[in-house]
Amino acid sequence: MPFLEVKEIDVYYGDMQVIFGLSLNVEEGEVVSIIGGNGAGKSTLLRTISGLMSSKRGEILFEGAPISRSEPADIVERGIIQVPEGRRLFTLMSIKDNLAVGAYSRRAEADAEKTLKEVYALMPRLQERENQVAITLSGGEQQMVAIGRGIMAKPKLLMLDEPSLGLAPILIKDIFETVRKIADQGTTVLLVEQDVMHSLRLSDRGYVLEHGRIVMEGPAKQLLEDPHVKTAYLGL
Amino acid sequence: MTRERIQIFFLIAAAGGALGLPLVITSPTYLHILILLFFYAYLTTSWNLVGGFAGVLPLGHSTFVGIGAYTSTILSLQYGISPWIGMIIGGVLAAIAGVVIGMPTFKMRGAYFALATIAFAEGFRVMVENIDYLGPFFLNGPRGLQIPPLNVGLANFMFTGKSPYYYIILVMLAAVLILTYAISRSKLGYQLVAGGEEPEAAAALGINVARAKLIAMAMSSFLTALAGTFYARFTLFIHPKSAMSLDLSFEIAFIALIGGRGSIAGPVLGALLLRPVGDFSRIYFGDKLPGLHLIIFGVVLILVMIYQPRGLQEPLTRAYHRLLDRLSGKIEK
Amino acid sequence: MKLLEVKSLTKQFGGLRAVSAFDLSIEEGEIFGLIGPNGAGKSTLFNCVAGVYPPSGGDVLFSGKSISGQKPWNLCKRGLARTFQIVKPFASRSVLYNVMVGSFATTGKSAAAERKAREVLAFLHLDKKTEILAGNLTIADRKRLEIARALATEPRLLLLDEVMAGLRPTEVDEMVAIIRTIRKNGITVFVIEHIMRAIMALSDRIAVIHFGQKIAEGTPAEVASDKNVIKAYLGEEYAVS
Amino acid sequence: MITILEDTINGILMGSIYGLMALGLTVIFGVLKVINFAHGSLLMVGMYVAYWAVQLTGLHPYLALILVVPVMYLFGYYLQDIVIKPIYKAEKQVREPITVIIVTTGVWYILDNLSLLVFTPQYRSLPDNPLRGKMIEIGSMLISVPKLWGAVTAVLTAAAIYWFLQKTRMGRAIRATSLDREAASLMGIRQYSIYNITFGIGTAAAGVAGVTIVPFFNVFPTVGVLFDIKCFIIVVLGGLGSIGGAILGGIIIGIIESVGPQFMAATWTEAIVYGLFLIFLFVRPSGLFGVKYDW
Repeated sequence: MPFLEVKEIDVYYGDMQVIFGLSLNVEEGEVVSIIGGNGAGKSTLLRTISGLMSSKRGEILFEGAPISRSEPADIVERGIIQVPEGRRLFTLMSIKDNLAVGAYSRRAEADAEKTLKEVYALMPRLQERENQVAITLSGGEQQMVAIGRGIMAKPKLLMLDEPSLGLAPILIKDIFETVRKIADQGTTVLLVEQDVMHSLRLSDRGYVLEHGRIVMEGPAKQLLEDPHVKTAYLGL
Repeated sequence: MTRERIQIFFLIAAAGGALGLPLVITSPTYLHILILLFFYAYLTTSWNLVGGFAGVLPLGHSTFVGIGAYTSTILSLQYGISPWIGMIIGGVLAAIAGVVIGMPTFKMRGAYFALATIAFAEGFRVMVENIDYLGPFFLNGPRGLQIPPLNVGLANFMFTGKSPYYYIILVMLAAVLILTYAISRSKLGYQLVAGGEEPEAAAALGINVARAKLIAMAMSSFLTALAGTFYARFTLFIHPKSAMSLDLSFEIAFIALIGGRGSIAGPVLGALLLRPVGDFSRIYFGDKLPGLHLIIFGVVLILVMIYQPRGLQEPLTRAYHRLLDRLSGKIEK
Repeated sequence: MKLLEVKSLTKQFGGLRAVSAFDLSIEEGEIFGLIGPNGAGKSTLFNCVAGVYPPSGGDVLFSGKSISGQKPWNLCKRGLARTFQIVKPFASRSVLYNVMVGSFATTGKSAAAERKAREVLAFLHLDKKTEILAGNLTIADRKRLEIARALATEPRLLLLDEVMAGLRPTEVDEMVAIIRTIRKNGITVFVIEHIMRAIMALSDRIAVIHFGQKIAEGTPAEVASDKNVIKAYLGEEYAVS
Repeated sequence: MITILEDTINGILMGSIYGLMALGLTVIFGVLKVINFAHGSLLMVGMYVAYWAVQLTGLHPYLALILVVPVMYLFGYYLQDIVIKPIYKAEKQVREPITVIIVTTGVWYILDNLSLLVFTPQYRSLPDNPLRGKMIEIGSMLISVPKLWGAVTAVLTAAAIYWFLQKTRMGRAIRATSLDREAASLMGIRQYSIYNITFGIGTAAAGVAGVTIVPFFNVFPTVGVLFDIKCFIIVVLGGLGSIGGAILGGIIIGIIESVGPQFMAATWTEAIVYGLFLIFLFVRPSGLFGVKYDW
């Protein structure tokens, strides 16, 4: 039984179909990348898994239980946490409060203090600035807070939506290293990216998403070598 | 018979019915109710030019009713100028006021716009209540102005019976409906709808959205002020708490919203459906259950906003088209 | 003749410099492409040209005259039309209505506006859908409607903001053909695009923007083999191989 | 000179009570992003609840808070849940749905006229409450005791709400929802129950305001109309969503109203208040506080 199983979902944005019969699996402990260009449907896929959007057809199972009709809050309680695209921090709250909100769910609340220590150990810079208001942070720091906030929710499955978006190359490296560490500590990671190179290097497996459909899947190493990946992203 | 013919037939029947009604309805009470019904239909249709087509929520339109009523009344009482001329002057003044209010407020976000129009209207009412003499003009503060029923005749906009008023407001309503129809098919109409729905896209298509809205506001306030003169001549008494009240502003907006803003039929349908509810509950339950009609208004408003946010005109229009289809189909067979 | 010139354009949002000292010039009759990774500043540059933002520095010239700081509606009247990345149809109105809003930019008469709109709709193969509500169109048709509205304003320069995003491969090919015909009809086209295959096939020249700066410019073939471009898109490792 | 000082002090006291009245409005706006046009009616309901609580139990007016606060909280909670929530669900994409303004206006009409039906237009005042007409003399100045208590209550209530929002788990969740609904729901926060709770808190604050007014003011069905536009003005002045701003905005209005009549006809001060309001709307729609929200 796969950890997360997406079965043949169709998703619409209003009356416009964005995802067509999409299926994918994530096994426990894996790091899986979904790569694809702008408008391919990557964010929609994560939003559907998180319950912010719903699929018209198909099913999503997490640890064997159907979640496609659940409220976002119930999905969080099951341990699926999304770090949304563009960080979406609570801009006028301090880092500390942002992290505290991360531990809002009942399953995370009890361990909040312990998890906070883990987050600070992982990203010491956040502790130094814990009273700073989120909006005053740089892009890279904001992404760190967003990931930290996700960890505070004690994810079984952590989904990251384009964590490298708009960051300078040096910061992108930092972010992916942090994701690596999180995965090494045993959290399952589903990563959505346009930065093909970094994300596939980090992953066990990958899917290529184009126009709302999976067009390729396989071990990350294999995808890295694949000429289609090059073609799709550079038009060479 | 084609659909167009049936529609023309309906239109003629409605016009004929409206023209003939005073012959059938002799009770002054009922005629009074009808006159007010058309008066409100006229006001809501005028409001709809901004509140509907331009996609904002003005909640202070009674200001313009007040400007119209006071201007023509003062000019006729103190200077002997015919109310018909005063009506036009009042309209022009209201249009200027509308532009002055619109210029800063149209840039605001929805809720702030609504609040600003309320503040303008209330501020204006408070000022009038505080002024006895505005230069040479006698406003009489909160006590308002009484129009002595002298010089009956068309030139003086004063009549003994109710039916002349009925025909005047009927003509005004027909005129404003035709005007609205023409605007909705004109460049301005397209600009207003586009600007109300997607302002950025409208700007990219060459539309100066703020300017289009100001033109609509000027027209709307001009037309609303004409009704102010009608109101003054019909009731023969105006004071700030009636002609410029917040209640009047809200009722205009409510009726249009329930009927369906942005459509031509909506405001009229709203008045047709709601005014009788109000009037009859006032007549029959006014003593025992005061305010019942306002409770009904509130409940209807909430239900319409939840279940038919485009107003009652939408399901009614659909039913009307089905009826047309059925009629034209049957008769062809 | 140079139809559009961007001279040392800079746009600053608070502390963030989204576009810095950007130069660009587009010849009359060209199809010019602008590409760059997400968040590179493409849209900001585009919006500065289209009058949505006033530039923080530099200048934009349209057929020789400065237009920086002009409002979008004035630009439209001068012959500069645009589409939006996230399409913005007037959803509650018909397709014909939508396009007539555009054609009213050059005429005050309803009949003339309708004639012009129908012409444009036929050109974009939307003439069978004139009465459908714009909100009910498929994404591909919405993108076409967006172009139709812009064309109805009779522009000299058409700015296309990611009109291919979200389209299927066959639809992308159709769109490429449409844009080519638009150019053939004498309209200069400036495209921002993410789908490389399409923009490479379409453009006469391409500029590449990364972190707000131009890192390459030239024919599609030149740009595709540029080291900086490969690095920006795929990361350093690809550039080495 | 003494009169101006006396008027200023009384203006500050009454103004703080105005601020308390506007507190619920600003809290609700902060989270739901909507101006609740029924706020005046909620004040009216609060005053009636306070009035009857005192009349029927004979409690000291301030002890009536024990009853008024929970009753009003539940009233607001279910009002939002039943009447306003459907609009939010229908217009998920809109950040500041204008339809909600219309619906709350409907609620205003229903509440005011229902209370007219139930309580009749009669003016009611608490007959012999211990605060009635009490004055403190400081030198030659007279300070109203019920207003003094009202002002103290206003400041305490504002502080309590501020503390709750800053320091508690639920408060943080409310702030998070106010800043980004969607990101908050990705943290397991249920948006609509936060809305219910916030509306409950705002309504309870209106109840507290009712308790402070009843000892020195008449209760009647349209009493809310006297205050609601004042509340709109106050929150715009102080900055919509700002708690400190509500109190400060209230104090400004209170001072203008009580000192103004020294220099002009009392009714003109009302016009000045509207003018000030419009200036703020145009020049500084975010209010006195530079940031959009102070929490």
